[in-house]
Amino acid sequence: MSDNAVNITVLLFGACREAAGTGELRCTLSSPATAADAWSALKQRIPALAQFERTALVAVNEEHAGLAHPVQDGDTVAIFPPVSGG
Amino acid sequence: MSDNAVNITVLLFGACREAAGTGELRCTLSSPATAADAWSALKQRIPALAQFERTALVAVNEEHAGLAHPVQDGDTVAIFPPVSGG
Amino acid sequence: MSEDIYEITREPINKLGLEQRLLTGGAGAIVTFDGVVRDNTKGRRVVTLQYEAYAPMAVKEMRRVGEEIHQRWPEVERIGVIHRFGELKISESSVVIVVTSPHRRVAFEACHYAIDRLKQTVPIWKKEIFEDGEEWVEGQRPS
Amino acid sequence: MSEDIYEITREPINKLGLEQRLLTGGAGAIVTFDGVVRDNTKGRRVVTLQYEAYAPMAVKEMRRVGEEIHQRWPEVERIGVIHRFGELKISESSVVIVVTSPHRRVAFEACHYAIDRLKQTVPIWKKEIFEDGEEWVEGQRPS
Repeated sequence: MSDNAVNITVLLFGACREAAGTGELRCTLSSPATAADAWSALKQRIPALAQFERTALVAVNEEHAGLAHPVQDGDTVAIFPPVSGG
Repeated sequence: MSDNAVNITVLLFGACREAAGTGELRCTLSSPATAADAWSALKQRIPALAQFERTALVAVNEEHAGLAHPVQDGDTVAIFPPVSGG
Repeated sequence: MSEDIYEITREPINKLGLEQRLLTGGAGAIVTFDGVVRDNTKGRRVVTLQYEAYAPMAVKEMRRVGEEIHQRWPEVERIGVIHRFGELKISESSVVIVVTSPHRRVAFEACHYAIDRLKQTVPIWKKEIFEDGEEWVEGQRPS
Repeated sequence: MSEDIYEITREPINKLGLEQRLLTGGAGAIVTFDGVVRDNTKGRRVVTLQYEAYAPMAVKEMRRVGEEIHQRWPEVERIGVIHRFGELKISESSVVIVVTSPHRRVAFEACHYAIDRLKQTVPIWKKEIFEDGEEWVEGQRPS
């Protein structure tokens, strides 16, 4: 594991999880990394997720976050469609 | 019982009942009679009710009614303070 | 709207039972108002509340409020109102109002309207029993 | 506001229990919103609803909604929110929100606000299972 490796856990929910066929995976990014970088890496690995690029939301460590949000080693990045609970 | 006797039942509730010391009495008015006549007769009989004259409400046969509402033989006239349920 | 429920009772109100009696497959939202006896009025300690009702007229007036609601919010599915009378302890329910509808906004609006109207037109009176005295709660004379 | 309750559960929601856990002597009004599974969506027959939650974040976001409410309506006494996940049948409760306060208006407003906000920010998703297919319910992207 190099000094600038950012190892993250990615969680997927709802239609994103279903399209990906999994709800959780690990991903390694280069430092400094943002939520946008996590998205890019994810799309490359799972092309089926590209359809959600314009609508999906991101959370970093269980907090809603924008694409510019920094992502650090050990972080959990969740990607999901707009919420529809209730 | 003369032809023009209007026999009614008077019901009292809340503070009116308490001031009168009773919740129900009979009253005879002369025809044609209104709710106002029932009130007059009642005040004469129970002076303690006079304090409610400006605030009390009237119902004739279980319907809210104004003082001009006609009262007929066999009717039930209820007199009570503004409601405060809930 | 014959499946609506309007009752006056001396017994504790079965709130969950009322909701279940009103529930239909078309309902997506149930909004319930539960009026409970508060332990104080403007800081003065309340011991119990005594409710008195002109029962047959109260049920008629409750039904009338329900009719107004169905006219004003046709989307409402069911309405249930149960008002208790007699002596009530702190935290006991004096009135429970349940409104069901497919969507939530209408259920909130109609339920709020129901309790506001009930307090204006339904012939029920309450007396607060304090540690050091008692007092009839003054209602508003309709204008 | 440590006595508020925010939970995510796979089990049926104990609505009456939630209300009882929240009840204090200062409460005069309990307003409860109960979201139940409707038997149709725009006329299309629903068989079941599947709810999926990002549980730890959902509880955090529910708590955040509660904090907003206490700030906006300081009179509110207690807030309770329980959201269920997993597979739900028609008329089962997916979410129950309880707000207590001394007087009714605040309880109505805060409870209505709570469910509106929950549907915007709390990470939970639902899929409708119809007789002839299934579909994720589309949420609104926050603007």
